Amino acid sequence: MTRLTLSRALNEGLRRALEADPKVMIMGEDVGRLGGVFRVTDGLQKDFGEHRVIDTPLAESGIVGTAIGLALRGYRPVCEIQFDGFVYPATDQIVSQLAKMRYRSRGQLTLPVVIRIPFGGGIGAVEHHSESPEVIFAHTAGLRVVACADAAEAFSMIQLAIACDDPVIFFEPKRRYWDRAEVDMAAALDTALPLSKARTVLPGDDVTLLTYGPLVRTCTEAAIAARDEGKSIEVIDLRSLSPLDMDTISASVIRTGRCVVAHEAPVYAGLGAEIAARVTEQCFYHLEAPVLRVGGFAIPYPVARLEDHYLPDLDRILDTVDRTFAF
Amino acid sequence: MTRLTLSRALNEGLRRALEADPKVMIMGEDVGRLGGVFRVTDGLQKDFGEHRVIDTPLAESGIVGTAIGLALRGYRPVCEIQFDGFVYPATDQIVSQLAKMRYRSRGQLTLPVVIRIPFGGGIGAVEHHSESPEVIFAHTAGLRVVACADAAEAFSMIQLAIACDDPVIFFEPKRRYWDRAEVDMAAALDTALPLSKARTVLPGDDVTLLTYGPLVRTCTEAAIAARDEGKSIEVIDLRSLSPLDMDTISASVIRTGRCVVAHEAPVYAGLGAEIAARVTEQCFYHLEAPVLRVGGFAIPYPVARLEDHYLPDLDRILDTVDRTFAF
Amino acid sequence: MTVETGGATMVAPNDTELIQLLTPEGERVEHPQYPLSDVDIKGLYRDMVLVRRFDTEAISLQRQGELGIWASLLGQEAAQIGSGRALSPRDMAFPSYREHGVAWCRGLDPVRLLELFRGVSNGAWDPQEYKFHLYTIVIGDQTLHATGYAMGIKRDSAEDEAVIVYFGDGATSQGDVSEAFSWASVFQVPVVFFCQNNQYAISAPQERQSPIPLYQRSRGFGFPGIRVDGNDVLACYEVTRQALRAAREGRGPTLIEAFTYRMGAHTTTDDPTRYRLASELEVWRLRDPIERVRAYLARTGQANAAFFEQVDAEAAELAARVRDACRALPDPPPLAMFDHVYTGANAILEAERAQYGDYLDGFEPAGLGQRESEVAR
Amino acid sequence: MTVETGGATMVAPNDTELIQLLTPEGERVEHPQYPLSDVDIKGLYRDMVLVRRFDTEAISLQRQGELGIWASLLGQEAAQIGSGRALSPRDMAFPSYREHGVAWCRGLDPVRLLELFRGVSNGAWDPQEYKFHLYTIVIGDQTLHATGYAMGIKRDSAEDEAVIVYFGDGATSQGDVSEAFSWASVFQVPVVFFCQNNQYAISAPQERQSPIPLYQRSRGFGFPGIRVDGNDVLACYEVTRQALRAAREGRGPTLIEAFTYRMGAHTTTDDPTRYRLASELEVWRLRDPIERVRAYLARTGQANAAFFEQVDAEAAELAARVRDACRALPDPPPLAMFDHVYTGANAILEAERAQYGDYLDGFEPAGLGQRESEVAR
Ligand SMILES: Cc1ncc(C[n+]2csc(CCOP(=O)(O)OP(=O)(O)O)c2C)c(N)n1
Ligand SMILES: Cc1ncc(C[n+]2csc(CCOP(=O)(O)OP(=O)(O)O)c2C)c(N)n1
Ligand SMILES: [Mg+2]
Ligand SMILES: [Mg+2]
Repeated sequence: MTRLTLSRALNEGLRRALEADPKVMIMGEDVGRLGGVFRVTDGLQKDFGEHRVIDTPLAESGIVGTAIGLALRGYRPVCEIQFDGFVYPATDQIVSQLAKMRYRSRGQLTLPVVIRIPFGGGIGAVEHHSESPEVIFAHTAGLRVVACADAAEAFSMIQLAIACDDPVIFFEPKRRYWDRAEVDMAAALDTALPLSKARTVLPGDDVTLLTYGPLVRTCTEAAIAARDEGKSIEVIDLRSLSPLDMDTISASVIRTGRCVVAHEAPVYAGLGAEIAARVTEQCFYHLEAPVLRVGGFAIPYPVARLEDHYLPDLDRILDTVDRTFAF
Repeated sequence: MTRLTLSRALNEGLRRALEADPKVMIMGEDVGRLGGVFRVTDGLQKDFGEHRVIDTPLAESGIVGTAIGLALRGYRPVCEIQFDGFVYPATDQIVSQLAKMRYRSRGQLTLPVVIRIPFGGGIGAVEHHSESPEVIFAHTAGLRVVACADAAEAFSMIQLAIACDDPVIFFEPKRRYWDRAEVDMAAALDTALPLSKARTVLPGDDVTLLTYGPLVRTCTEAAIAARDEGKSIEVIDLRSLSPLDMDTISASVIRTGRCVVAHEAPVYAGLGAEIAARVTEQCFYHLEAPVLRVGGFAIPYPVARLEDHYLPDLDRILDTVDRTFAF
Repeated sequence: MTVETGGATMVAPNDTELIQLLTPEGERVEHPQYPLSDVDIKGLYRDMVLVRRFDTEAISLQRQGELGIWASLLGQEAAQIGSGRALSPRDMAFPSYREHGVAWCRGLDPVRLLELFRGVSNGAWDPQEYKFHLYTIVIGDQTLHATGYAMGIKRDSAEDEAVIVYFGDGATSQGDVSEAFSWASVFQVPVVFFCQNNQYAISAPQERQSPIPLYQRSRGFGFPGIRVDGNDVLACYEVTRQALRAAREGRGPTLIEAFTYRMGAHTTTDDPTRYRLASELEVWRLRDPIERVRAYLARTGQANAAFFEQVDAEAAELAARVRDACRALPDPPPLAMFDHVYTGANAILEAERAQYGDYLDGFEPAGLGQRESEVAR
Repeated sequence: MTVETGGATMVAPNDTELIQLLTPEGERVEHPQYPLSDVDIKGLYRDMVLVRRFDTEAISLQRQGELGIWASLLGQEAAQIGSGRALSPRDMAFPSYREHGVAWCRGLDPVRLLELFRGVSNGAWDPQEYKFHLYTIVIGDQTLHATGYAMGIKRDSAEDEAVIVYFGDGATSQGDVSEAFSWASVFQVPVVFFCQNNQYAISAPQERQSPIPLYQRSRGFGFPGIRVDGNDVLACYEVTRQALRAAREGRGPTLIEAFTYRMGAHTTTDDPTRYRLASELEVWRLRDPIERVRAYLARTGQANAAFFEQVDAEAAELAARVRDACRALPDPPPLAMFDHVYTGANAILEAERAQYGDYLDGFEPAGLGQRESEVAR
């Protein structure tokens, strides 16, 4: 076991992937010489060359569009979108091309492209640097959408994403980049939890708390804090946002009878809505309370000095948990 | 009362708006001389001039981006996106600029821009011409998202949208463009149902059927068919997808105890999820069954020869209604 | 020469900038930079006649309700056959949605093309097998795919391969096309951008995309642009051949603007009388891409009446075959719509498939036949 | 002249294509097309010194934790002051995020600029009042806004107005910027595209955006492009003034590439030593935009030591005022985050505001102070 930051764990995972398959390449703005603004690709261009780690022109549609072309040629591009708010210029290439190519070609073409997106807030940034656009991609059939939560997960998940033959939108919790965790770098990839599976972070009996990405840590802390009040919260890290691992989710909710979903994205028409709807349908007779959601408000991401009010924190999550007990 | 097609009703509504306010302008691909591929803008360039009805270069980001600039200059641009599947290149301008400008400027700038999007399937079209991307915009704070269902609604709603100072994403059910209905062209706009309100199309007692756009007609037909089986379905046309008119929705569901949401977009992370989640939260003790959703599958829009299988039709909607009675 | 249209004024290219090897009257003209390499002109003629006949057939199949829509190539045969025949077997082509002539050159059975427009399949051929990508309908998107593919060729040091990507005059306004120009130029990859300027993007005349000739666009991005008479199959052939060679030799991208004319409607649902005058079409009829080759072949004695008759007979045969084959194209089975979304399993999707299968099974005796369907959709 | 960087080779513009009116040594050079119109050179000097001092202060405020981040204009003072002073009061400017010098010329109190970077407000000034739009962070987006605004000017037949839009070398690769070029050219609107080529897009050297000089980009779109010495405030002033005049006179758009250099880091979070050599900076120090004006003023006797001292004193005063004002900028009240999303009511949002208000009220004695917050975010 090695203690690594999440950023470093991704770096090591990318390194493994580059070593394992000469078709893997990395592309994006500033990923090469600079090593990425979060240093996730640090040193990779130096070690693997400018042809495998490409500093691109400044154009997100171009990054995804040419990655599609490279994938058609047999490559496995891993694209970096520098910040969540800059993925929108690439929406057309992602939604209309990347997601649909395999389907429309009746399986004749596959596009093993990974799009890495540092997402979420909490770093005191200026506008467009704290977005959580995951539901747009989750709604888009043909994409796999995942989010990693800590260094250990990041290390295996990035490798699994690159090995996956489907396009994967890979969300990275940017405010957790510098969090450290033990990573088992010797573990074989095929023993890792599959990309489509959720993971129980903390078992509990009274309520199921579903989350992903940056809030996994927050929810875990909330669950620990709640123990003192005698509340047993089961925290599940969804990992896969599309498809959802409903087996794991439903089994937990059927047991606990209560469910809260937490994410940073606006609650309105966010991923939590899908989870709530689906959990309610599958666990209707077991629910003691409606599935409640805690997340961003129906406003654009606010200025940095107010983001602590916008982001669900320990208190707001526990407040929501409490409200499910009021039913 | 005049009997008009939906396309014509929009045309008349646009004409009123152009007459009422010299700042209103229309822009998009082929909206001028051709009158739009669905003839919604037919004759308007001839009558109002090339400076008010602008045939643009072929670039959707350009259409929305320049419309923002025109709005900053005091104009009220009404943009046409030719088909749903071609809105994606404009996502960045819509999500990062149009939606956020008022907020980020602390109310100093307002962008009264309308983006008209013919949406949905059922016309036997090729790829990218049958999409239902509404949830992407509903999830984006700062936008108002509406869908009209018939000629009478279209006539007033387009005028209300243009009169609204917020940006409005205006969805038009393209397979209903040629449906006719009575339109009261003499009615004053201020007596029209506000843009943010839902509308009960057919009252009923046993189950609430929520829908919008092209499926309003389908759901109404389903409700009429269900009467023979002794089932009383209340059909509500949501009209506003963001914000949702929860007062109308909840009042109905509390009365009926059952709720089904129908839309063409994929069910997974679609707007129905938000409705289901919110209805469940607000009507928890009144629900006899979980809110069920019927809609598109978690696949890209299929080839035309299979679209009848993909689109929720009368049978599939009634089947879903039946399933809510099985709980 | 100035052609009056409904409101826009169209300037035909002036001769100094337009590459032409065969005049509308069928006279061979020499161009110092483009000496015509060995090429089977009779073959080019035959190709053009056959794809035009196929196209005509597709239009009537649409009228008969066998196709949902059709995008005709009428008038653009020379641009497509000329450039298509300039490709080597290893070159990769990325079409837009109107490149039926290029598909023909790639050896694709034209019936496959109908599958998209009939609505039975979006992927009727294997792009790798034919080195001909699927049609792309979102304007301009494929230019980036082509550029990325060319980046791969360069990385593979595959010196005998190049890419050609087709798009229209309208497409040049899309941001993605400019991004492709940037990338191709920055990375100096082997791609030829082949713009068929058929003068219209549906109703928008070319002036709505650029006040200057489109071939000049690439200059701002640092690579050459050439305007060729798009109704001259010989010029299209030779100019494309040289651009592809330059690409393969590592000399980077080229933009070719084939100056041509969309003689028919944008698609079968379009009504061009709403936005252009018939007189304009008359002018372009005199520049028909097929007639000039026929005149040249006949006048120089390279082909006789028997040859022309034989080609016409082949065309009639092709039309008949296409007609029958199109009618025979079956609808896919309903549950096929759930196939090929992902390579692996997706539990959400599988559940939907299963549920819908059960639902269909519930109709007696079997399947869709019994579903009550909407009265008038 | 060729400058060796870590790996890329940077070619400085050759003299024939670069407009320069004042050499790095402070010599006035004449340019037949750009006779310097009446301009207060001492004023330009003062502007540049003051904005540089302001910028330095902002950097230290960031270091002290008073700002979240800062994007320095160091080295780009001439490009910004020259172009900014060329604007008439009725012209509208659309900045990117680094145009502190232009903001200064528009009469904006620089403290307002800090609000964005401190994270207390994204809209600290009224764009209409100052004819200076809000900063735009998504690269390139504002070029379309500027073009649309210019379409409005044209429609208003407002002959005394033009638009200038600022963006960087990196931005030229974005599809939106090319779309703006297309639109501006097709509609012949009064907009000046002012590209500050500071040679880097974060770490990407200009060669990653184009193999040819960026000012040539506009030629492919049908309007003129000019490269000006971006460190020469006189040239920037005169070239911009003429381009704006052309715009106002209905002669359409112009692209100006101000060839300059980002002397500092991309932002305060960037570490340029990872991607460029210190020697490069040394070369550019010799071309400092302020030094050459000082030399010119001193040598020609237009300014004496007292003048320079006075400007320095003003700068010190400005810095002190900015420092204090920044520290005094209050955080907005929590519920302000719900304001100004819509012009009218939105029931969903109001419910959230009410719920969050109640939630905050639940903390005793009052508000945020009592919220348990995460240990180490
Ligand atoms: C992004 C996008 N916007 C709009 C459309 C609708 N549309 C289909 S074809 C067309 C015109 C294309 O013109 P051009 O590029 O000149 O090609 P042509 O059809 O003339 O061959 C338009 C606007 C589309 N397919 N994609
Ligand atoms: C669409 C988008 N992609 C990426 C970024 C992240 N980013 C911020 S500044 C920058 C470089 C911009 O370079 P340039 O246009 O040359 O302007 P400069 O910063 O040099 O003034 C990048 C990539 C962004 N802001 N917007
Ligand atoms: Mg065209
Ligand atoms: Mg730069």
